[in-house]
Amino acid sequence: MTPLTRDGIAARLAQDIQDGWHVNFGIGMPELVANYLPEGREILLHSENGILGMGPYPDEKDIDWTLINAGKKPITMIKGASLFDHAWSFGIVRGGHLELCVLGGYQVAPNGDLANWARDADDPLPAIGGAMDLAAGAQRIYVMMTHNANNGAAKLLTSCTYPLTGAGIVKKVFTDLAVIEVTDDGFLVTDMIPGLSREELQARSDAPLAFSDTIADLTDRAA
Amino acid sequence: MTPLTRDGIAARLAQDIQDGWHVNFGIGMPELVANYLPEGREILLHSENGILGMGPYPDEKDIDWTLINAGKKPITMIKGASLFDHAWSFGIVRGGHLELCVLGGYQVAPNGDLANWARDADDPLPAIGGAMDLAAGAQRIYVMMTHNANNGAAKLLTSCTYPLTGAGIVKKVFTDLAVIEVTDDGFLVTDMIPGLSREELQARSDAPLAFSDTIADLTDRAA
Amino acid sequence: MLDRRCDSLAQAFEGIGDGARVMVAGFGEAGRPNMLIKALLDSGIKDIDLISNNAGDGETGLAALFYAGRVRKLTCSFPRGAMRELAMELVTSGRMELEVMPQGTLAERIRAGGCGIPAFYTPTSFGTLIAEGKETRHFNGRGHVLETAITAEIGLVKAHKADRYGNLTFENLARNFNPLVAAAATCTIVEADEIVELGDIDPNNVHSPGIFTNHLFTTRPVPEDSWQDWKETA
Amino acid sequence: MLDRRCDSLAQAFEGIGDGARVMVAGFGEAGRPNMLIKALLDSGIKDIDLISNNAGDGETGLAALFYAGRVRKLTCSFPRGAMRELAMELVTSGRMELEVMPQGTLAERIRAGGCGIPAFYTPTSFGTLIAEGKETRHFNGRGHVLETAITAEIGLVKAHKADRYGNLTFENLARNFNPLVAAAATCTIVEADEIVELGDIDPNNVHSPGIFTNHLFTTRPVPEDSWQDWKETA
Repeated sequence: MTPLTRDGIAARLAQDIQDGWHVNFGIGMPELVANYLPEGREILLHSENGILGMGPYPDEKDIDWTLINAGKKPITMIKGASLFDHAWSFGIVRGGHLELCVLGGYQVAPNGDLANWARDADDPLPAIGGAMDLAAGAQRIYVMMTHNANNGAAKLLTSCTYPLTGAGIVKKVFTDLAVIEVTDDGFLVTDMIPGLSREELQARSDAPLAFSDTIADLTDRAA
Repeated sequence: MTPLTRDGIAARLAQDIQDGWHVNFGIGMPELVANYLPEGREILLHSENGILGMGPYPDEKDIDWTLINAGKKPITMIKGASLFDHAWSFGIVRGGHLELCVLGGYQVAPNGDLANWARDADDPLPAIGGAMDLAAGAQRIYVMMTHNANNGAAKLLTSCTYPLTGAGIVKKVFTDLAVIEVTDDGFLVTDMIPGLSREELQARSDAPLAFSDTIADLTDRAA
Repeated sequence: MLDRRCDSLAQAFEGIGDGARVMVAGFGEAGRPNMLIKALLDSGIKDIDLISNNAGDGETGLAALFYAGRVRKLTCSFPRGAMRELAMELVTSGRMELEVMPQGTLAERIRAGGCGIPAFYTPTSFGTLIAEGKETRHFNGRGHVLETAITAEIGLVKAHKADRYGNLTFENLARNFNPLVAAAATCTIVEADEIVELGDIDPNNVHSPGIFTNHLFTTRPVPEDSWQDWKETA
Repeated sequence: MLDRRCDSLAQAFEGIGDGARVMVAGFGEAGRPNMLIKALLDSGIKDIDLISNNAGDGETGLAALFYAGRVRKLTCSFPRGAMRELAMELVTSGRMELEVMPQGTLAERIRAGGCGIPAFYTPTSFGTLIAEGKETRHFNGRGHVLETAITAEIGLVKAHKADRYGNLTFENLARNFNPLVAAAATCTIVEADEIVELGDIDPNNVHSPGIFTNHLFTTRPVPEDSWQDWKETA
């Protein structure tokens, strides 16, 4: 059994992004998804600092520091991009106009709760950024994360123990081991990597998992 | 005694507009003031449908129906004009950014209440437009009106009987007979037309009038 | 492919039933989507819950919706104009409901609808008849009125230039309510003077980003005498 | 004459006392008014009640205000960056108060401040730690949090082009908080890459109308090594 790499998770997630969607990739691991958008689909990338139609990172020589994304990395604009101020940008987010937002995650619960901004409620320097607005506003939230923390701790929990980013907002979780939908009845596994048993996946998860009738091979559609 | 014409009132009022102010002239009589702005003062005109820097009415041949004011009359733009949507336009109004708004009036009370949008609280077709926002938002409200209604009824009342446009917002009233400041102690007359006695002016007003130590000649600074 | 361009005006209104809430942008005739208003008239949709700053003028354009008896409720700031007598008759006979509010409150309620703000406080109208029965509250010693967001199933918008992503620009005072309506409607239908290539609109000067546009048409003039077609079918 | 151009940076900050509430626009380094931040540092104003989305980076620019011990309170969405350790020390030692909120809430609160909206409801943060102790209310079955407007005595803004009326344009993602801060501050001080003639900016593409600008300067680069001048005077 070989868990997916971060790029592998990104490539698999990218398959679930439909033609014509406007999408925000959260800072960090979700940014990788931009590299794997399926050919033939026109997908517009939003960055909450004020752009729709973000293009790939520029060559070093073309860097323009008025063109940065929410992670403060240099970007380019595609033809047909649009720019706006922070109020309109978060109007787009909060108003439910983005078809999808992909966020990283520390913990996800079967009720769709997501914790991804703080491991400690008493952090003297809490850093929220735009994640809570994206969590509250996008039409769909997909979470991209390793199935377990570095110390092996489960991230699919019966309820989140870290402070929430948003309550009841996650639709799908993409990990290095599986794809898990968040349904009214809780977690439903739809894709798994080959060589991993349902029991093993359950053992690596804290919350109970249900399994769909046919489980897709996670590596089939991952890079 | 010759009461001021509408243009005379406009010309007198224009004297009280300072260099550098951003001003909105309400639909109707206040629009005349734009014709009498004192030379040497740079005054920017706002119209609530989305412009700062409105210029004079165009020649017939230059009419462009994307250039209209709040009264739907054709306008021009001065150099240095700016255009914006209705949300920003009323953000400018409500946010207290306009130094002055001049409104017409049916009735004004010594506490600064203004009635200018409806003569009947039960009008089945009430038409508010932008006047209430201007009344609530501009830094100063000057009212421009004839001192008495066509039937002779007083318009300076101890309290307004018509539905209010705004409560406690009028700073000055310019009529065909006088200029009246609204102070914490009520109406204070500062200018009068020659040949009119204080008693006559009081007789034409319902609310009590105080008179400033020196009364200016209203016609001195009117066209 | 992300392409908002459409061919069929009739198709744009498909699936919209009687009683639909429809928001129409424009101020006076500036930025008024007359071709789309005609298509709405032609669609036969009745009992429209109409949101528009003005009630129209003359007997064509927006006013034709009232003459055709299609409007169940009008939400606006200024229900006057040349069809004032008709509006009076519709309202006093109970055939049309009317909700009037200050223009800035209407604009901000639509802006709130597009931006995911369900309610806000405004100083406008505090202490007046308009605020009667509304929830009020003091902030910094000043009275304010609670107002809620307005959204709609359909928004009709008139743009100057557009590209196939739905990015829009507006011309002069024809901007007015247009970007607000574009954002606040679930299905935003746009007519533009001109549809240009991607990249022809400077990203810095897009007035309404494409994400708000659903269907895009090029404006064609509506023959003056066609506005009364409804009379034959009414 | 309506002319916002100024010569003296020191004059722009005259009359501003210790404890002033200062709003600084920009996101990361894009649209960050570094020349004005340096002037604020040079002004010697202490106990600043600072509103800025980020806390700055490195030891220059915004970060220098923290190193110089000038900030009594920071209101932001993301107090990280290269001076994280310093921020941690200032907060845990009680020398600086910190108010952190979601970025969209910060933007909307500033926008509300400029537009005369004293308070609004947002779905963001409902059900989270951030909403604890805040007033909440359900609209359409969904929980929302009441948030109030943010204004400031001073706003520092970085524009691309400006004219003497104070009309501004911004370049690309350097727009961000700039138009919001321009509107929300009582005294808005602007530095622009270029001051152009009246009429050189297309009225359709003004990003911040002149009415929000109080003092206007042309940007001059701040020498890297001058940021630590405060050390000599501290």
